[in-house]
Amino acid sequence: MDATDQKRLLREMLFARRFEERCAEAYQERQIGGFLHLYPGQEACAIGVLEKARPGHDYVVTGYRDHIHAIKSGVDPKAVMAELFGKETGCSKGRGGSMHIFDPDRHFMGGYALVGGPFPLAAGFGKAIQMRGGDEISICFLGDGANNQGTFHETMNMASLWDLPVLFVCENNLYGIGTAIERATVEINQYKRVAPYRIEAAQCDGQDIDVVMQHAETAVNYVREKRRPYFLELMTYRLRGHSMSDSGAYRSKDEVEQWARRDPIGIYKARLVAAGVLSEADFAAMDQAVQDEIEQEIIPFAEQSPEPAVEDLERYVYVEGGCTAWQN
Amino acid sequence: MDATDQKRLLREMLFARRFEERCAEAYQERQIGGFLHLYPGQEACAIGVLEKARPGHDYVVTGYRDHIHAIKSGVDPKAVMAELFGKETGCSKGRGGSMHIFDPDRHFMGGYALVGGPFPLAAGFGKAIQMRGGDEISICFLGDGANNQGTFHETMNMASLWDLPVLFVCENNLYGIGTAIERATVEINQYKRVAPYRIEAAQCDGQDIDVVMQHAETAVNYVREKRRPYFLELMTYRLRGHSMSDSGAYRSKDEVEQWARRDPIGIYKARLVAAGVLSEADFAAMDQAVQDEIEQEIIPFAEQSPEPAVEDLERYVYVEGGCTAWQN
Amino acid sequence: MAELSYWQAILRAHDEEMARDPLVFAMGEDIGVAGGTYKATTGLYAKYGEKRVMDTPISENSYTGIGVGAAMLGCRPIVEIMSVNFAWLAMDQLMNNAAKIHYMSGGRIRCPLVLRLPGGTAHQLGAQHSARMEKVFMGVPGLRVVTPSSPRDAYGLLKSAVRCDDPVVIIEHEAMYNLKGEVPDDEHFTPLEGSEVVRPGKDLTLFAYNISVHWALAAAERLAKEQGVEAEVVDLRALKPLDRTGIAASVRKTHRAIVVEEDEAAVGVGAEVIAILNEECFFELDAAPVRVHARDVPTPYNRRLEKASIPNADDVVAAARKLLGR
Amino acid sequence: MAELSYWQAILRAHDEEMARDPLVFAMGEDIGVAGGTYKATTGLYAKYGEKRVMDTPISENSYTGIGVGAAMLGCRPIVEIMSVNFAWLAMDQLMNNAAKIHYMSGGRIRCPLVLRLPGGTAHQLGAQHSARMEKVFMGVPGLRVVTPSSPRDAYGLLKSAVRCDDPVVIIEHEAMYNLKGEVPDDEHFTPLEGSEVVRPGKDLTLFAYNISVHWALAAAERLAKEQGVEAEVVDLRALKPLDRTGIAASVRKTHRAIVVEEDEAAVGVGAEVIAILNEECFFELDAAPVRVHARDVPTPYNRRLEKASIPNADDVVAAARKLLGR
Ligand SMILES: Cc1ncc(C[n+]2csc(CCOP(=O)(O)OP(=O)(O)O)c2C)c(N)n1
Ligand SMILES: Cc1ncc(C[n+]2csc(CCOP(=O)(O)OP(=O)(O)O)c2C)c(N)n1
Ligand SMILES: [Mg+2]
Ligand SMILES: [Mg+2]
Repeated sequence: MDATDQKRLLREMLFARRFEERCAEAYQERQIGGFLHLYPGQEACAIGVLEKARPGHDYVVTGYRDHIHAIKSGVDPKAVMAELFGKETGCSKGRGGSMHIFDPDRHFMGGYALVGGPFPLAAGFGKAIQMRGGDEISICFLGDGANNQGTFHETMNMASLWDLPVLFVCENNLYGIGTAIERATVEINQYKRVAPYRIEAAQCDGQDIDVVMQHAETAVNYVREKRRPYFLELMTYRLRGHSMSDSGAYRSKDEVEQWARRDPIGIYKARLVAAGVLSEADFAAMDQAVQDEIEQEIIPFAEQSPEPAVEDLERYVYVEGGCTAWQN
Repeated sequence: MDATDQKRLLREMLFARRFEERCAEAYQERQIGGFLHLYPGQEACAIGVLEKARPGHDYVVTGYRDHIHAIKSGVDPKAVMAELFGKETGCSKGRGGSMHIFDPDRHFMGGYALVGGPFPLAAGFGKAIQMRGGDEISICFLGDGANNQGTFHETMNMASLWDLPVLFVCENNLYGIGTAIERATVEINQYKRVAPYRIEAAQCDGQDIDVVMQHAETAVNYVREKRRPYFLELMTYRLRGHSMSDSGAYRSKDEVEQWARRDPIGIYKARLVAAGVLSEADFAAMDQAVQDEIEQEIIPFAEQSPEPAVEDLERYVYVEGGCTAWQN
Repeated sequence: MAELSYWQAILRAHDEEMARDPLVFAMGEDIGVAGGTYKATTGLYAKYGEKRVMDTPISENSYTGIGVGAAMLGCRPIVEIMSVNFAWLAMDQLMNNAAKIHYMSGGRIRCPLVLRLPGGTAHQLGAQHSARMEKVFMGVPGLRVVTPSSPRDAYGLLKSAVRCDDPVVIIEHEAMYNLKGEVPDDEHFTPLEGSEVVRPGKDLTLFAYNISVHWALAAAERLAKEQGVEAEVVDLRALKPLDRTGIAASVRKTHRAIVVEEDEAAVGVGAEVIAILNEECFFELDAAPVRVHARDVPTPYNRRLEKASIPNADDVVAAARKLLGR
Repeated sequence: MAELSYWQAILRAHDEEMARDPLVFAMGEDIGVAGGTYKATTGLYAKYGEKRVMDTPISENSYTGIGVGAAMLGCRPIVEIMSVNFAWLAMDQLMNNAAKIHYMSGGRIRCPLVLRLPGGTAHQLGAQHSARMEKVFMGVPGLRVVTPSSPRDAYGLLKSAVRCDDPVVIIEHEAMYNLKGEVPDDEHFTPLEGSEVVRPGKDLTLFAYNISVHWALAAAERLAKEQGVEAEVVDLRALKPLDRTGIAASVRKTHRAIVVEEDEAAVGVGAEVIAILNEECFFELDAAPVRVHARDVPTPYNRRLEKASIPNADDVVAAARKLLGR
């Protein structure tokens, strides 16, 4: 990876961080409503894995903590922010909200609020790819808590049985809301849980994007070539609460601080600085540029976009003319 | 085990066989309706395992193929047959039928028609036992197909996490209706599927009751003493169709014949004869006695018992006075 | 015009749609090698192979969800759940995902899933294998719900459902798979909306759907013969959306209505039809509309109790006579 | 008499029942260490320990089933599912087992399970986190369904539910947990059957439950002030079984009825109440009964659309004026 790409990657992570922080502010100001789940601390996961996949070609699906997965898939950040603001220009036309980001043009298939719900959907994408005969793969990002849902077990079995090209990425951040992983799950090493499905699996550090990319490359290539599922566990941590309403009382200050020292942006920046790819000043400028983009382009777009018309409330329940379109 | 017990065991298996065969006849004569799932070929499983448990003390639950589990738990065979005949004297008062045999007095907790449904119930019994502080254990018998249901995964995790005293017995008869195990399940060795839940597990021959009892003893003792779950897989085969409406076309004659040679009754009888515990004539007499009991006591009881009164149709939807009983 | 049984009609619709469109596929327990519990997929496995006629593990929620996912990418999955009772296991993927994805995505994603559900009270199958769940599916925005009363509609509704861009739930009936009826030889499509007057009449309307259409028709026959009463029988057929216009039109003519449903009454089709009549043509009603329905009990095994738990043509006749004061 | 919030009232009921009976236990996601998403179990973990206040994995169907199994052996589990939408995952254990076990066993086994379900449209939670599912539970024989509109009833219904030998579903409302109200200091029990006239009147009846009681009361207030109309407000409270007698009695007095529900209309509480009115006192109705209800859409995220998707007091006033011709 050359210096240009390295700087781009760092910028992408920084952008993700600033984007999410700005969302938190907008939430405080009540410009964003509902449940808002932010990504700080986990940036290397989505960005590192998708760097090695083919966003816009491969199909991506995840849970409610979905902004960055969408953006790295190529969804316009303006359309994501507008969605959070509930605007008609949002990628889900203001109907979805933070937990339901969609952009089929970029093969970003959502954005789901029920834990464990995306497992079968991802396998379904794999099934469709298999039937159509393309070289796409399906990529499913979910948390550690999701693996306790019955859909995990059922889907792993079928994905393996039917040779579905699905990369399951588990972002193990050690908690499901306020419940520590060891209080909810017997086997805390998630990648060990797929052995009975004979699914290839690996575990790695999720804070160092180079490590993530290295493992992601193996995983993506495996799925793309072997047309078989793969399970990749990334050890990570969220630096903020589960959602905006989380007090965080269940984690010790110590623990949070320790993980903050392993901030994926900090790690990668230090590496690039040490390697002479970029200076502290470059980084500050990059940060400024990112923040300017957010403040001057993204937020104004979201703010100034129109809300959906109340008359349109009942649109999109059914596909318009969807019962008869085939006749034409 | 002394000769008396050995003969008793052989008689129990023979009784189970004849009971089920008689059910099939009654079904043809339309005295029994609904779905009827019979047990021939698998007798050593329920009888061998429960021989080493404490029927009437330990709690037992299973699926729809439940007559013999109930009878070995101490449910009166007359009440089972009457249930199949839909009579008021049936153990579920004619409301349940073949798939829903219940007898809480014998701690036989059912009889369920949905595949995988009993897993959580069994864990719930374990939870109740744990709260009350007794030395009972909960025993759950299910098939290989049931292990693909999400409840398997969810329940194994919680049973292990919470130290619930549950013995899961998997009767692996290689098919779920007409679907061969390898066409539905990646890991065909079911006992290997519980490794990620850190549940102690074993697999053994389910056709030789001595082998079953030996493994069951270990399993039951483990659960009773350690107050932890255990998973025991018994390799077995049903000699008849899945239910009375099954054509059986999905299995080769060869395969069925091979397994018929491993008939649990044949194996055990041969062993007892070889050991001089019983003669061929004794066996014939035993068989006659079993058939006489069925024809002269059980069937007449079922036939002559009254049907439920149609006026009682709406009884048992709610517990009578169940909303206010505590006030008295 | 061929005489086909209900299952043969369903099979023919599968076969035609699969032959036409390589993205149509079927999945469910024992539908492949075994040909389906009610034979509705017999022979398809041999013809289309295991990738398009998929025997699934016993994992209702996730294979339904796999259908949803495949539909989102343009496939046309026909998912069978062996008995409607097992659909309780698949509600998550169906209600939370299939029904809502088009709306949540602002209309950007479609989910043309077809879910086939054998249901109803068959023959002493007991409380966990006898159920009518149409009201559950009708209650949730985003799904379409249809239910054929004849081989013709079993064929035509499945054809239309496969072509429709919305998720469609088809509720079949376990006691009707061997029912025979005329099915036109030409390809045809039964609309997914609207009801059908299957017997015109002027004295009262019997609203029915699925198996209860047959009870209503038998009752109408007897009412004509024995009482000189001309009952109109309306097959509701599409339960979501319900045909408000057609429902009201019939009662504007007959001024009296009975809804015949195999289901328990509470929050059911009958209640909804009555509410619609109240909303659309209250002052046209000469008498209170009536529900003929199952008793509010889990289905008992015993055959006498089972029979007593669901209505029949006699109950419809009795209700009609009472309604008409004869 | 103390003023408590809805969540404090629920907490008090938990605490009293757990203190009284060692076989009462609570389970659900994040109810223990974290004290519950809506605080309704705060402090119980510290007091009763992890065996009786159980944080569960995200496994709705099976932990509900564990509750069912424990109840069958005499425990009194109070299972919380964090949001009613997730109950779609637990329907198998609830509908196939909890609701049917007493009947299927010929009355030999009881299942005194309590299921607590925060529901409703809160604040822009979107299509997968905003739902009213009471009609789903009401449709199935064997369950009891209640829904408190006040802290007093939130306390009293949970107390009664824990003591009841049947499975009881309690539908709470996410937007009401901070609602304050008087709760008598003495232990008391709200009956699991029957409705309550929360405001007497003579000109029309507003039937409501859960949050819609507040819209109905606000509307009644305005109707009295602005129109001189005396609306009776009936809190249905117990949805299964529904209070047929009480429903009919009110309308025999007022002759006009509106059902106010946050839910979509189709096969809902409103439809059932109207069917009951038709069956019980059709000729007492001076006008067609009316449903005020949510629009038939998955709940949109945008706050204006969200608001437009559910009814409010204004809609009730408008419906009443229309009904009364003013
Ligand atoms: C089916 C379902 N159950 C419960 C919830 C509530 N819930 C939302 S997020 C969450 C924790 C999920 O943890 P994990 O999968 O580890 O994801 P993380 O948020 O840590 O990324 C829970 C319990 C839900 N949204 N859906
Ligand atoms: C939830 C559910 N899905 C499907 C069925 C239909 N069904 C009944 S038995 C069965 C096969 C079960 O196989 P297995 O668990 O191996 O038990 P076996 O009959 O072989 O003992 C199936 C699919 C059901 N009863 N319940
Ligand atoms: Mg997590
Ligand atoms: Mg089997």
